Amino acid sequence: MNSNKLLSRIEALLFVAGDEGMTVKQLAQYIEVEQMDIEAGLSELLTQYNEEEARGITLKQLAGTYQITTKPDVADTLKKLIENPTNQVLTSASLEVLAIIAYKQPMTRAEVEDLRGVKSERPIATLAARALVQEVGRAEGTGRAILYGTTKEFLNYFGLKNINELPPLPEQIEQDDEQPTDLFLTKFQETFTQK
Amino acid sequence: MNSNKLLSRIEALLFVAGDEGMTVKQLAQYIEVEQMDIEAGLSELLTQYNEEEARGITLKQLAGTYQITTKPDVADTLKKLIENPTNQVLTSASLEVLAIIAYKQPMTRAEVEDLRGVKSERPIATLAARALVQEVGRAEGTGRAILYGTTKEFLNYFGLKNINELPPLPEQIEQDDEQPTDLFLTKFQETFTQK
Amino acid sequence: MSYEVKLDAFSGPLDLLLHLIHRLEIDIYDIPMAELTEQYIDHIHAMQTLELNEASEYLVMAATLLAIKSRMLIPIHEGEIDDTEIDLDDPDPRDELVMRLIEYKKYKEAAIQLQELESERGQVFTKAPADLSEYMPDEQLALFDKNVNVFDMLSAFQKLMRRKQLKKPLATRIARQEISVKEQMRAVINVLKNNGGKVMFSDLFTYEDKSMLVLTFLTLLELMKRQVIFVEQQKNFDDLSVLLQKEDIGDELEQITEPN
Repeated sequence: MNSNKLLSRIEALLFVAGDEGMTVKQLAQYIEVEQMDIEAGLSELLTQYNEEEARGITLKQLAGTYQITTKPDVADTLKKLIENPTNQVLTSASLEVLAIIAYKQPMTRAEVEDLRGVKSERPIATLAARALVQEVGRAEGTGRAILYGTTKEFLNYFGLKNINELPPLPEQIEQDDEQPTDLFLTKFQETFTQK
Repeated sequence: MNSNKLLSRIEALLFVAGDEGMTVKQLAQYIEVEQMDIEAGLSELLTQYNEEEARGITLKQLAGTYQITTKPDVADTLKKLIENPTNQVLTSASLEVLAIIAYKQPMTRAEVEDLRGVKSERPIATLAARALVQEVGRAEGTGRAILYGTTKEFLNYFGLKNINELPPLPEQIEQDDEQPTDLFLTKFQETFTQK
Repeated sequence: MSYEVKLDAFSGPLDLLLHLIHRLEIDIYDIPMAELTEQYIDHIHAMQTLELNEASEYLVMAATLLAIKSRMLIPIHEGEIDDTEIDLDDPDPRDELVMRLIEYKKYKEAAIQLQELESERGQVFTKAPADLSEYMPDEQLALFDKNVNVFDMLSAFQKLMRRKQLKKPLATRIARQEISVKEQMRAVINVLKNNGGKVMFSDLFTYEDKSMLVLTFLTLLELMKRQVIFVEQQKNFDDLSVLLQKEDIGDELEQITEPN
């Protein structure tokens, strides 16, 4: 299959798939070529989209699938289609809960609440309702609390290829060269001797 | 607006509009140029789509509405997709209709179509044939349209005891918002002002 | 000293503490408990309203701070200061709080990173999958993947709502095409027939949807013009009654040509 023929088929399939997207494997199956060829085609297509300024669309890898999306530079025009842009974004409480679940999954509600120091029932319910987290099992032992994990929609919502693409968790607060425990002790003694 | 900027905006808007397409008037309104410019842009876009063999999509005019569609030469590939009935791209329509009926029941077909923006007769008929939805009554007033609701089979299929076990929607959670109270402040002052 | 404190600016007591530590330029590994506790309590005083279920958490934290503060003030006997062993075994009363703050801070910062991703992702848009149902045999239409669960359905609904929000102006255009004047004439006449040829005007307007209300009104005007119905009012401010004048209106309907 020549390159143009391959590219036109990839574009057509991804156009039809819309926000469901397609995996490399599915594309290879429907176009009847090797997955290697699809990967080369996708990369060529991405180059064309991004180089040609007349294109308003581009390729994005989302939640394990490839999808066609609009380019960020046309966002201002597309945002005119949105009726109420503000009510869609997550609150800081929801984002906090979601960060905890995303990095430490699976987590129970009680574990999330311990870490945040505040009740988190409602943010969790909101996140579940928006299909960003879901029940992924039950904790061992009595109570058998619900364990929460992130969903495919979570990856989609934050524009991630897969869960490993999450930005690394911010490291512990910059420490001095001294060991923090030693520091405590010294300071502790200083405090008391002064009093 | 230069030509590339215009074309990329037309392409992005038509892409997002999908099967619904857009009229010249709507495009002009969102891009904020004259309808004449849109018409010129559409004709240029059509030329580019048809001349570039790597494109799998093209423009189609239907009842005054322009929409992006796949090119006829990729039909064989799309046929392969259709022959794979479990692909989510194909079942997404029925799942969406089922979700609407499950969450908003009872619903008439017209209401479902209104929400989805596309005809939904066939997905509803199939869901009814699979006994996942059924007629649960008739709408009040003129027309007396059929009202659809979910069935016992539906509960079975998704492993639910009853319909209240469906995860709530975001707006249902927001309704549960507790009223803020200043009871706290009074209590707090009582407790800590003597410190 | 005045505070500009809004409760919803903080997502919990730990968040408030971090805010104070940052503002007072406190070393998190050496928290002056008296100062922090005082500031914390002053801040919750300044909060005008607090949701009841969150209030208890802020109170618990205030109690914790007071407890740590008082433990640090317990006088230590002379001999113990030289005894390093006791000092080593005796943890700093602040340790647990510091660990919690540090752990919490990590996820608070991660949440900010997520927010950046959210807004970046908000710059690009996708489309619904194309409707291919017309090319598919009936029996294939509802063949879900075997793994479809309730959350997939919820997810389908969320996608739909996102799309709907994006395309409000288009959706209304389609809604209006849904029912024609001709269909609505037939519907109004059926209501009249089912009610012995007379209904109250208001009974014909049971719709929530504004476009349906307008359509029904236009339909009534059309039917009046064609003398199929007659509208009367007994006295001022009474509800209007709608009366059916012609039983057989088949011909009337055929004569109507619709724009599409």
